[in-house]
Amino acid sequence: MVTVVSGLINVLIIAIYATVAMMIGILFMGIGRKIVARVHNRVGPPIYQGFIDIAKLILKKTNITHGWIYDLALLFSITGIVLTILFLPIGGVKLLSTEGDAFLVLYLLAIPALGFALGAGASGNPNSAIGVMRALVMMLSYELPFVISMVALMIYYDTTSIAEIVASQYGKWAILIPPFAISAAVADMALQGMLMEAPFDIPIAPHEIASGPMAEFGGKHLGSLMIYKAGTIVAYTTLFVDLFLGGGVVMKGGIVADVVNFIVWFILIFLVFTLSLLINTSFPRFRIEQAFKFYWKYEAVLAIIALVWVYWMVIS
Amino acid sequence: MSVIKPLKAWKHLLKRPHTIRYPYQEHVDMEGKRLPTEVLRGFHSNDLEKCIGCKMCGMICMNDAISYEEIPELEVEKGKKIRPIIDYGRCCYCGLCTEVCPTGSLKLTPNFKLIDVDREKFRFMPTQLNVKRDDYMVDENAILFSPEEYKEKVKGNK
Amino acid sequence: MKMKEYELFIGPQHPGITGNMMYHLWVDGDTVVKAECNVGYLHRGFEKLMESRTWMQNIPLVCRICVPDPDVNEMAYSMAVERLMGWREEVPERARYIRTVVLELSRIAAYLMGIGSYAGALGIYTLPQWALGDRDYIMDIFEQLTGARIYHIYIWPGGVRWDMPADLPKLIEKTMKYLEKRLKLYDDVFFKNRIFFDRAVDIGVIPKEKAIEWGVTGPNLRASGHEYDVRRLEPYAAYENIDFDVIHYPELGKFDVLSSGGDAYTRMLVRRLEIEQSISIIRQALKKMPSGEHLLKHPNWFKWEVPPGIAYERVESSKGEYGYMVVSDGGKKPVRVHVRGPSYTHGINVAETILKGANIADVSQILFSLDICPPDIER
Amino acid sequence: MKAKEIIGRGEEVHGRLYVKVEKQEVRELIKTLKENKFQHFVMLSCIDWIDDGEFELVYHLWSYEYREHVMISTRIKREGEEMESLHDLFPQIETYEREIKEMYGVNFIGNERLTPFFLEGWPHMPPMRKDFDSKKFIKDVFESIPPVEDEDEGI
Amino acid sequence: MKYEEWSKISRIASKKSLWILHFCTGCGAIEMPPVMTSRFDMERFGMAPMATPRQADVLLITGYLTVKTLKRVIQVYEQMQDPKYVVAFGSCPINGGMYWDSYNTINQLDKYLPVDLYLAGCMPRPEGIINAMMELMEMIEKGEARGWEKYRKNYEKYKKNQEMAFKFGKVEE
Repeated sequence: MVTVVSGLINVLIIAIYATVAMMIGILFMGIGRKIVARVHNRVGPPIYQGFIDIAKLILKKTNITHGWIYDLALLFSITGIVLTILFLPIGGVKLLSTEGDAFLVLYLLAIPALGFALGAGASGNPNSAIGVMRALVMMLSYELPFVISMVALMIYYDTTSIAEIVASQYGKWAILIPPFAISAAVADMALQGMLMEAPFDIPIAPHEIASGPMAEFGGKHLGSLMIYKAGTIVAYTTLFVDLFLGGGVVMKGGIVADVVNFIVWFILIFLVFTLSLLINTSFPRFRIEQAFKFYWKYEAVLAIIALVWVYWMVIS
Repeated sequence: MSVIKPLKAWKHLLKRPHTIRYPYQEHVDMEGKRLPTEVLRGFHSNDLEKCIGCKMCGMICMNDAISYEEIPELEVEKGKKIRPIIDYGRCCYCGLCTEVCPTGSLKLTPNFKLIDVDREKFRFMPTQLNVKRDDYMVDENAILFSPEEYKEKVKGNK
Repeated sequence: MKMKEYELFIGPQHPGITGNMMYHLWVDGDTVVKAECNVGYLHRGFEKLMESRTWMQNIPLVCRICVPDPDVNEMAYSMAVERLMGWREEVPERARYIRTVVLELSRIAAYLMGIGSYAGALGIYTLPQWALGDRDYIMDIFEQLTGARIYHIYIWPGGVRWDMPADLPKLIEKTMKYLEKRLKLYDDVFFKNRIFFDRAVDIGVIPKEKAIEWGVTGPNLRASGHEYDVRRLEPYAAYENIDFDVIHYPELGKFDVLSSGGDAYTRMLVRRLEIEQSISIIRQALKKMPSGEHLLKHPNWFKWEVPPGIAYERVESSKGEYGYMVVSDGGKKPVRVHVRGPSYTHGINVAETILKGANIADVSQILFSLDICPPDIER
Repeated sequence: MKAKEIIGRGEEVHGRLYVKVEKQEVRELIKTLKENKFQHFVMLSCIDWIDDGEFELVYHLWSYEYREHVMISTRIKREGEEMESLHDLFPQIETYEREIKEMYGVNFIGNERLTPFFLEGWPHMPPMRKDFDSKKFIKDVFESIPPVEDEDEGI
Repeated sequence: MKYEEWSKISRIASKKSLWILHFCTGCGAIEMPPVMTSRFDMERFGMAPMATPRQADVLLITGYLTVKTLKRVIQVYEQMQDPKYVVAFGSCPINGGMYWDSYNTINQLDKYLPVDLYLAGCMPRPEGIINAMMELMEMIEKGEARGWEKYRKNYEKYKKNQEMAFKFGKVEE
């Protein structure tokens, strides 16, 4: 009986945990549009614009579907994103993080993109077919440098659990160690690709392929897609903060420490997200093969250099 | 060909944006002069006493935007009792009718706000509207310049 | 393994198209194999309407042909009518200078819109927001000078409709200073941006030897290396006694020459540098502007008969050479007015040839770099 | 006028050289001009002289070196006379000919792309001809379409 | 939560985030960029230009409509999802504007599409456009903008009119 109750409590915590993360993501979309507007020398929408947009889309009267694959693909990507968030410790709170979940998170990175591609492919719009092809090539290209920099981290802290990495960074953030500064830069560029911010917003380029895969999404589908986008914002920035900025763990101890850690984590992911947005405002878009060359030539080399340096540090 | 220079765009974060918060703030040009100016070609205003119903404006208008209507209770010494009705579904605000008007009674005012659901509302007889700047404009005493008066104003400073 | 070619419609409703036209692309993988242009969405039959209107009634109609750069139409039509009436030398001096200022302001506004939409096609949304926001200051100048923001109906045969108010030169000077400060920021953010160089060099190349034969004119011709500008070849308004240099391919001022010319990169730089030329032209025109009459005496508009003849006048617009052929048989209405829109050749023949072999991602960039204005094509 | 020496005939009208030639000589004339530095083909216009019952095709050429403009004009009958296509001299002539075929109904032999250009599915006679009355056309096509009223206004 | 509150919330939500379709149908589209960009910034009302009809709520008919554009406008209008609104700019959609005697432009937009709002001005100014958008928002909140219901109810009449326009009247003429 007790285990059932504690199990239910656990489920409740996890549910709250995920919805809070999603709400922060939607809030960040509103704040992000405000920051981008300020750089554009204009006023920009109110902060809560993200909530209004999603509410409007979900409350649309008609809903055009292109078959059940098109509908379920979106659930596929939203579950993928929620799962990724659950595996990432937020502010030191370790939920489902166990041994070996670094590789699991890498695998989970792929699921939402595939779900997104499945839905877009089923919609039968030629623009979204091209967009899907580009999204998959993008995913392929930013995975390599990101994996190499994660391997470097795992070698240094000789563990494969993100929670371990966060714990062992308690005093000294990983980014302060010289080789990890390089791999942090590489991971930040990969983060730019994951969040589809310029110069890597090639799959959803409105001017070239009429917002690519999202061309056919409307109404409720677009609403759930925006929730998925909010999820990606929180998930990927948290992943970066956990790996390189110590996951926001500043104090140890009871409830007060948890609250402080949560606030520090919130500030850190906000800074990382703002940096990626500001890069978005000042660079045009790459072509898909230029982006691929950028990742596999410059980024991969830098990542390997950091890996070798870390390996040399670990041996000596 | 640099990657650092584009980051200069970020200094706009500290500056105040130059957006005009329109309904709540006046549209002002660089020197603080309120727009639209008196010269703007907006809706017509017609002084029914000075107008003699000569139909010159109807003849010059290539869009057939001007039709005429008899007003019986107008007491007028010369000319006919018909006054122009302007259809803003045809008018292109070019102002040729005001240039041709012999008595100078037909003028263009800077008023431009007319939004409606029903098409018929866009066809009305312009009277001597004491053109109160519409409610979005704060300045009540709208100086009403016709193109001729505007020329005198400008000629003064040759 | 030959991929099955499939067709892609860059249709009338598409953010990557300049205005209302459609390109039918046959795509093999990522490269365009064949492109076909389909226009006619904005065809109002201007020339048919002009044949049923008197000479003065055509002025409000004429300025509605090319929307981003409307003063060019009024100027070309007015010059053609002046040529037929024999007023060519009698146009007052002050009117010539005011016309030069109006044309250059309209050119700056059109270039700012062209650069803004091109940068939007490349994916940086900061520059369109800045460029179109700064273009609005020029609209404020036009409103106080001519009484309307876009369609000015200001340049009439024989001069200009009203004189320039006394306080306007001060406002123009202030706006020009503001624009110069902004242009430096545009350079840092976009024109000296590494990714603009990666994306735009050697894309959509118009070779120098073929440029004239294809009928390319204006900034696109100068970007291919020819130093031809109608303001220099056939000076009109007050361009004789204003010195400006014609920007063309090899000399790109402070920007380094990175390509063989004629590509999207050079076209945008030519437009960017011509804004500075226009600013200096406006300053000289304002300084040298004499006082005096601003409009010739018009005959009665209802009984105005232009002597018979055929006249062709050309004006340098931001899109290229804008020409008006006006034929009159001595009646109250023109027999035929034929408008040579510069985008007529750029939009159809030139675009279809240089789109072959381009990447899909670059299609909208090439179209924006040619600065095609669909109403020019179908009037 | 340098162009006058090259061609030998034509009179100066409003600062432009205006040459009247027969239908067959046009190709010859344009080719000679093209060799002598008149490389910019400005445009091809068609004027409908309904009283003389003829179309006037005007080929405009401009030379960047001599800064001169030449108008080569030929007259063809309004009904049924055809003109040979010159699109091999300049590529853009093909588009001008398409437009004139659609607007005036002049057929150009040798131009294989005379498909409808601006107007889609236009069943009537070419609209730019002077005997096409657009006001009457408007009355019986667009005015005759009834407006859509709602039976029960307030829902 | 009864139906009224729920539909009121959906109306307020759709009022505060109107997404406009990026489709410049006529010459009035030149006054849209100043409204969309930094000088007048319609995004502070939550309005944003959208690339595809699926995502858009408002279709702006900016000025005259040729028959060829009318075909594409109707295709795009039918792809948009309810509730959708049509705003007509300038004098041309009201009664033909300057091109009333042109053989290729339609005179009254009302015969082919349900129009929610007209806006005067031969090319309305950015202030006029923002006034119209504020007016449209109030109409949406009060529930008066029912163009899309009218289109559903009189679908055959609209279709018949559109067909006559596409065939330029009777074919045998």
